[in-house]
Amino acid sequence: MSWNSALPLLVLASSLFPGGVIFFLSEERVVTRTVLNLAGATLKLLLVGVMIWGVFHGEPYESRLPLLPGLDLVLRADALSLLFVTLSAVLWLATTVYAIGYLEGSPNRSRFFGFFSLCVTATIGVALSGNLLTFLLFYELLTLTTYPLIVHRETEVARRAGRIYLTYTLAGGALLMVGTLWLYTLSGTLAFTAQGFLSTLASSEQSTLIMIFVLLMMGLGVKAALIPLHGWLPQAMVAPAPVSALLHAVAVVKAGAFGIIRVVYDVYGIQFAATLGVTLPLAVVAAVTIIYGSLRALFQDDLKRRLAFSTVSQVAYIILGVAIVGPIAAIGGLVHLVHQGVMKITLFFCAGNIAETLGIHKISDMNGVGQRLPWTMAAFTIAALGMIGLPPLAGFISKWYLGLGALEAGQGWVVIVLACSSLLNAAYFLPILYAAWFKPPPERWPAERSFGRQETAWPLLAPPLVTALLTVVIGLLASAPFSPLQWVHFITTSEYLP
Amino acid sequence: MSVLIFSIHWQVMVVLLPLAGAIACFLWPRRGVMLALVCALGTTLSVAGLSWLVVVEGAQRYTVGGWGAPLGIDLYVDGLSLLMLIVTSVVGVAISVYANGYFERSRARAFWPLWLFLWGALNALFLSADIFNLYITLELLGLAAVTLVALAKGAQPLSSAMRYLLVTLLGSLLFLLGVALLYHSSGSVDIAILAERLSASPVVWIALGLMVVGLLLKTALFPLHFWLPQAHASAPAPVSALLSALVVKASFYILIRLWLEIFPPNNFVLGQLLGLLGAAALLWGNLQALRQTRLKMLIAYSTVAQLGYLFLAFPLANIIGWTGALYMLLSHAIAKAAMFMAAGNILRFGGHDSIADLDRIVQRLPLTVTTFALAGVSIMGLPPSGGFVAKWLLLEAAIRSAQWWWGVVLVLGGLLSAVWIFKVVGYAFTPSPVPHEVRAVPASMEWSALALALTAIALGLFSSWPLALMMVGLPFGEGGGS
Amino acid sequence: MTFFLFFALVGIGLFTLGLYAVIVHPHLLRKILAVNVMGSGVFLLLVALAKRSDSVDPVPHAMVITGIVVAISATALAVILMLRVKGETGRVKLPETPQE
Amino acid sequence: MTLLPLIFDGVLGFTLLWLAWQLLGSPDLFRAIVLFIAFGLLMALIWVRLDAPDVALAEAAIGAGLTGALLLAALARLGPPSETASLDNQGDRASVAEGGGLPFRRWLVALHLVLACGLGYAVMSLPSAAPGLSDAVANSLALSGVSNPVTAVLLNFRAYDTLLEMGVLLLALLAVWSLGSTPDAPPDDQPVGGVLALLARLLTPLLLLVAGYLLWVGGRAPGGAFQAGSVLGAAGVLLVLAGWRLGRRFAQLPLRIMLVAGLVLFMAVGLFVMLVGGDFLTYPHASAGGLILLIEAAATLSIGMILAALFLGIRPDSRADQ
Amino acid sequence: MNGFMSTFLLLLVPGLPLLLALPALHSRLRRPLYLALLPAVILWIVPADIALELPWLLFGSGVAIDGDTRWLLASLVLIWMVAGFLLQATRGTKERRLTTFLLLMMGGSLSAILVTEMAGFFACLVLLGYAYFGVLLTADGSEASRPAARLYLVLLVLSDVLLFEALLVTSIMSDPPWGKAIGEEVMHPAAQPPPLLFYLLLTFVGFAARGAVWPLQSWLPRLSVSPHPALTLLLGAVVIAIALLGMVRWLPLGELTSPLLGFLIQGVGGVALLYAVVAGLKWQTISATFILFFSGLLIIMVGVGLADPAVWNSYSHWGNIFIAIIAIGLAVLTLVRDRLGAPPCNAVVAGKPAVPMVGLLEERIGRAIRWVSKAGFESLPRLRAACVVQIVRLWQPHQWQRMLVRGEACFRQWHYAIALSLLLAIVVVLIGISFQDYPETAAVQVHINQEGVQQ
Repeated sequence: MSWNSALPLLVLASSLFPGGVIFFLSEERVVTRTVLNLAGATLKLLLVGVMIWGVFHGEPYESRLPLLPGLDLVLRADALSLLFVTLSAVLWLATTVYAIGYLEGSPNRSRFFGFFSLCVTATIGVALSGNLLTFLLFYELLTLTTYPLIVHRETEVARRAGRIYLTYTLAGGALLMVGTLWLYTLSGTLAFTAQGFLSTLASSEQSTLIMIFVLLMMGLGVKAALIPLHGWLPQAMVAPAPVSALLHAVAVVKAGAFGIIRVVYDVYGIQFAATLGVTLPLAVVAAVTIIYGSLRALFQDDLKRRLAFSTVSQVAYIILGVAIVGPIAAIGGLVHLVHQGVMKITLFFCAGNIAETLGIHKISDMNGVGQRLPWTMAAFTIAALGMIGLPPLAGFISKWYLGLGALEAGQGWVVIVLACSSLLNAAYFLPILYAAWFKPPPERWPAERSFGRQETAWPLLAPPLVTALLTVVIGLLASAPFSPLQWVHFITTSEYLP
Repeated sequence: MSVLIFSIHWQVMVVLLPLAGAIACFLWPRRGVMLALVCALGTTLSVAGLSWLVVVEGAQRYTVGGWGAPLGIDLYVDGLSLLMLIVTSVVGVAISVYANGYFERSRARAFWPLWLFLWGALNALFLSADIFNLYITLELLGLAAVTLVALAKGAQPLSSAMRYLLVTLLGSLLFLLGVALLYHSSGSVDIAILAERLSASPVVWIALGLMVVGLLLKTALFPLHFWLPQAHASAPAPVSALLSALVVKASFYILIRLWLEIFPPNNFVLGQLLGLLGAAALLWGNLQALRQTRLKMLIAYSTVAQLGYLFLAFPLANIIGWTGALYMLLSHAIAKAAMFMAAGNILRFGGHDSIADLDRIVQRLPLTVTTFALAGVSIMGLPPSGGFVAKWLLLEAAIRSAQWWWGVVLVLGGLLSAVWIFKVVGYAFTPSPVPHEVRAVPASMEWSALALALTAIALGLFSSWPLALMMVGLPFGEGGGS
Repeated sequence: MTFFLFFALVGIGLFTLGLYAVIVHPHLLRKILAVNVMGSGVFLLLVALAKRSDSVDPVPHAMVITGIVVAISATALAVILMLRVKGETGRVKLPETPQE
Repeated sequence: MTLLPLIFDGVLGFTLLWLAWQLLGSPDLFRAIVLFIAFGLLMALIWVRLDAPDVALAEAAIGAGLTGALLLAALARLGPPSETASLDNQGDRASVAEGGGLPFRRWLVALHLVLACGLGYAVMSLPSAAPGLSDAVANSLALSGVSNPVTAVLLNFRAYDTLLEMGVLLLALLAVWSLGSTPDAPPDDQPVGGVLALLARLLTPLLLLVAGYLLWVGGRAPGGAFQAGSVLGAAGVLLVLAGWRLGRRFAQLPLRIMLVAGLVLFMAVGLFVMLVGGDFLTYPHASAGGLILLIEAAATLSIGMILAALFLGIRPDSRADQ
Repeated sequence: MNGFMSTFLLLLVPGLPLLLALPALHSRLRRPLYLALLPAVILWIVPADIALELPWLLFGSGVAIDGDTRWLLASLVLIWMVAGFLLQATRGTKERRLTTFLLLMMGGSLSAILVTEMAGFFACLVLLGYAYFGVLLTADGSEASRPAARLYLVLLVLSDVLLFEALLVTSIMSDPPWGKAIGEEVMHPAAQPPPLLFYLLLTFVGFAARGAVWPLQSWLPRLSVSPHPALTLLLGAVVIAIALLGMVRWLPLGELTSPLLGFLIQGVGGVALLYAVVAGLKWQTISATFILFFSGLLIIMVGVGLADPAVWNSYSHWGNIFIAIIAIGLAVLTLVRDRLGAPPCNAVVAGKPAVPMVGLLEERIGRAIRWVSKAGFESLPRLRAACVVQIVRLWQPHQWQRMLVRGEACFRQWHYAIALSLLLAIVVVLIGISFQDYPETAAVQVHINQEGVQQ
């Protein structure tokens, strides 16, 4: 097996192996576990770095295993998958550090970290899959590996959330499977190819293809939390903060969004999808999701729930960008995949810090938090402002390209949606900032933990600071080489230029 | 080496070794464990040898007694029967290891010879190409299975065993009546010759109808499943495992054999009927499973449900459908055995298997819970697992033959089974409030179950080999019923 | 109508009677008897039809002998099971309602 | 065509059906079993009428004799007949009530009528000339080593069936033993005196002789291992009834070896001929007769022992264990 | 001075204040405000034109200094010095945070002057706006001024959105919007640039909201009577001045004409002037009046320029100077007012025009939100929850359960079960006999394509 074909497998193994080993570690072996986790995450980052360099220079990375007759399990690194892989790898490292600090002293840590690593493995698999079957495989694996993380708290509420999560995702998975299979019986292949592989089919199959598209979108839309399939996401907020962070920023919702990107670009092909007339309804659904998610977020008092609804809204940006048929909007959507990830994970880290250090879960209790946790709230502020789309932060870049792309594609209504969403974002984020910074703190916090001179433990503080910094940097240096924006530009060029 | 492999009559070894082992265990009960394990190993090796032979040289017909059909009895191995033999070996070895830890001495003395008899009967059944011989193997199988069920203590196992015995006798008699009619209308009991000589006439249909219903009784297809849940649930854990994994599959194997070989073609409506019953089994079994309060009962009902999947191949009736059903059989056998073993571990550990109280024990048996979950993945048909491959193939067959309604049933069944699996698995994530008395579970029991569960998962990743094996000798030849 | 056909029909009658008895009689011993009667019916059918040709066909005979031996094995098992059921439950019939 | 055999057959057949009806419907279980034995004997007559003397022998010995004895013993163990009978009757009525009462029974009868008609139609529609295997058997009989075609089929042409069937027998014994003694087994240690003991003492040698004869003659005429074995088994049953028990020394391994001897020898011969260079159970034509006799001898012994042991119902060494 | 040094200096002008905004840094320095101004002062003194391209957004961004901006920079530096001087007095617990916000604001304002393109300017504007909001609330935490501050925030957000849209529109109008990397063939022929009027309107309203131009001025008077004269100064001379500067820079004055809008804007300016004169002549709010007055003047100028490019071209460079003069004038005014010692400021009286309105607005918004939440958006999940409850009710108790139990009990009855099997046998036989050899029954299977599995 050559290096090129082994590399995708190695990338998978770098989290699968630690995950497998961690399951068998006893609860007390904190050091071994930490070292394993961090070593895996670092190794993965290095390998991904190598792969980025290679893909940029046209190296093919592909691993194949026979899975079903005529269908292989294909792991392939192309520009699009690397976008997601890199995001996952970077944020996994951050989240691992955070989780180590967050779960200090709580029970069942081996189980947690084991499933955590498996979850990342599944995410990487989703990103690297080279055909729809492989995608389906890892997509379902992701469902299975995140379930233990959601119910990790072992409370009745958590198990209820787990059940709801499973109800949605398993049903979605089934739909996805049916769609995939149907597609396979029509086309005989499932391999992701630039410009799609369906445009050669007879025109009599068009109505079938539309139906399959609907099936696939329903299957993927569950994880991407499109309206009306988003119900599991706010429920899943009972999970520990690192899990919420990972779920919302990287793994689950992004897997769904990524799948939609794959289906639209590499299965149907954007031009063919536009010919079929399926993109406009998708865009409308995404737009409705954006507005609805923001509106719901406005009425939440629980911080994590508000963030969850914000995720519902924000992930739809990605889909909107894909569904507006045009290169610029595509850039906006794809780059939002990364930008939203970085910003949202920061927000969740901070929410976790606030809950962990001060015992605050409700926004109405957050008065004056900024004075007690200035660094955390600074990170939160940056990410929140980024979410609103203020320049020069990351969110601005995405919104900018989305708006530009929409205008360029002649779909002015999207700009209005974006404007409304920005206003709503401001409406639900700014009051938090206002309360945290400018309102007087209460006499005492609900459940304060002391960390000496620092405001909180450093593993809890460092990750959000780093990701907040990243939010600024990828916004400010958006057109530097190897920035997400440049990389997405690279991807879009290959999709739109035959 | 290869000379040796081709000169040994593996077919005979496959049947005789377990029988000889049973006799040996009967003669020297104190050495039972050792003898049984050696025998299990030997049988597995023979099956391996046979597979090699078949893979290299294609389907094999073996004339016992040198007379050949119609006078004598033939043994026939093709991909279909070989696959069944392999499943039996895989599950058999695991069950042997598991049972070693499970039974105390007095019951082990009874268990080993019975189990080896059952194994021998299974192997003989899968090899046989003669319907009267099939009747005898069915009886051998049935009696061994009934006795094994009755090995458990208490009133419930005994009455379930009694019911099971009556059902299996009835089934055999119906089958035998069919055999009699077929013999008298064609003058042979060899399947291949029957296939040549029979044409669709009322006699043949009456005979086939009797045989089908006899086999359905033994396979416990809805609505004839009434005996299964209690028998499987009340048997000792290794016995439950092998009943669910293998015994019900044996009669299904005969059914599939008959359907493929001697049923008149164009029996589309009958296929739809069987498919309908299968679909009903799938839904009914899963719904009943949801309702259960005892773990083993739940798993037993899930067997009822999963058997429904197998029957969905009949209406689809194309190669993909058959392959899918067989793959389902394969993965269900392995996963369900693992699941019953896990349930056995839980039962032994906590002394009960009431689902609502599982939270007290599940956390201390992480391996067992893992086993249950992995087996559950396969049973739900989530990737990567054998169940997924099977469901994929069945669904593909449904779509390709434009019978989408079976696809709907398939998907629905998978979702329903997910509900009860996660109902159980959910208890793994409950803090255990009350420490209580526990009985240690030997490592061999936990690991053998886990090994099976992992095999079920691996079936999803390495499906090409079993799929290729099934095709040896083209058992589904010209596309089954189409 | 030739006499072997008559016996074959008698065999069918026995089978049907036995089946009916298996269904309606709850007592286990009677069920065992009924199954035996059913078996006899099948055997009768098997042998009677073999008389159709002039020369005697020995194969069904051999089959029936085998069948008889199988039947007594099954009966022995059934009897012992029945006794055990009686010992455990005190009744000689199957519990009809599900025990949960 | 004479009328007499026809009337005889008719009477035979209808009596059989009537017996079956009676035995299945009689409220008294003891009477039912006695009728069942009569039923078996009548069956034996019919077998003879159908030119199946081998079957008739087997039926008489096993179907009527041993099964009847087994059932009678079981009935005895079930407890006082009056109680079981009343329980049985109650059960009957209860069952009918549970099953939806008369309408259900009506449906059931209709269903059975349909079944019977269907089967009757099937039988009647069979071609009048049987496409059986009699010619094939006749052609190969010379090579089989025996001249009784039934024995040839049983022990040569379809010997594999017979091998498995002996497995079934052994399995039944295993099953009966492993299910152990019933809690309310009657005390069987009391010496049985009187007529029974005398009968046993007288009959046993005779039965042994008959068994030996049947075994020996089986190659050429009706008879053979199963018939001989069942006679042997009958002798064993008699002895058991008379209170005779195996000595402790023999009840262990030696007994078990005897029980499996038939099957083991059968398998050994089958494998041995493989070494000589044939398929499993392919006897060389020259030595076929001898080999069959050898197998039959061992099988007779085992079958007899097993049948007797089945009747006894518990492991003979179980008392030794306790 | 070599290129590198000048580049570095240019970046340091906004960079140093932003860097010093970190509390950990500026709390250790004596006079961080002046220190942060240092690069700007140096840049002002060094007489060289410098330009720099930055990799921001795909078309890049830039900062530069040339003749006009030098003037503006000078005045801004001056104002910041004055502000720093005025703020010397402030000491206390809030000082550190105030300094942070001030420095952020300073960074924003300085870079706003230096950036050369619209997106960059927008970014600086945003930083400036939000930082000023922080300054407001930190320095003047009185409950009275908070509603006005919130109103300012709302207008800020609205203005941001409007300007963002304007930015998009201009970007789409200047084709191709982002280089030639992706060929024109995939560009949508249907892409019609929105009308110019749209853009002009967006821009004008956006900046008007920030610049407190007449109809949107209600927050201004209240905020300009803050106890800190420096805040008033910063509000007028930095926040509003830069907003007006933005308006002048963004509107295509002297290039395109829009007589209608020009006339409209002139009208607005006129009204603003009148309003300032009539309503605003009070000593407490003298600076607000001043601001309103001069911004009104500027608006008229802009309106004229928009109506007739020729006029604008003739005095275009006066625009910047005019703004600089307003700023400096305001600085002087504030200083004077501070030195003269204003009469005791009656917050309540002064706040009269603002507070009720803000209160009313907020109350209305709150009521609307409550109403909406009752009627609309909460009802959807509630509906769904109701459905779920219905389904659960259907599922959980009795009906289904009972059916399952009864069905299973029925199947388990021995006589039913065996009779059923008998029935099944009959059905199978009947089906077998009646449907055999009808080729059309197999017609459904024609679709079967077996090639998929053969391999």
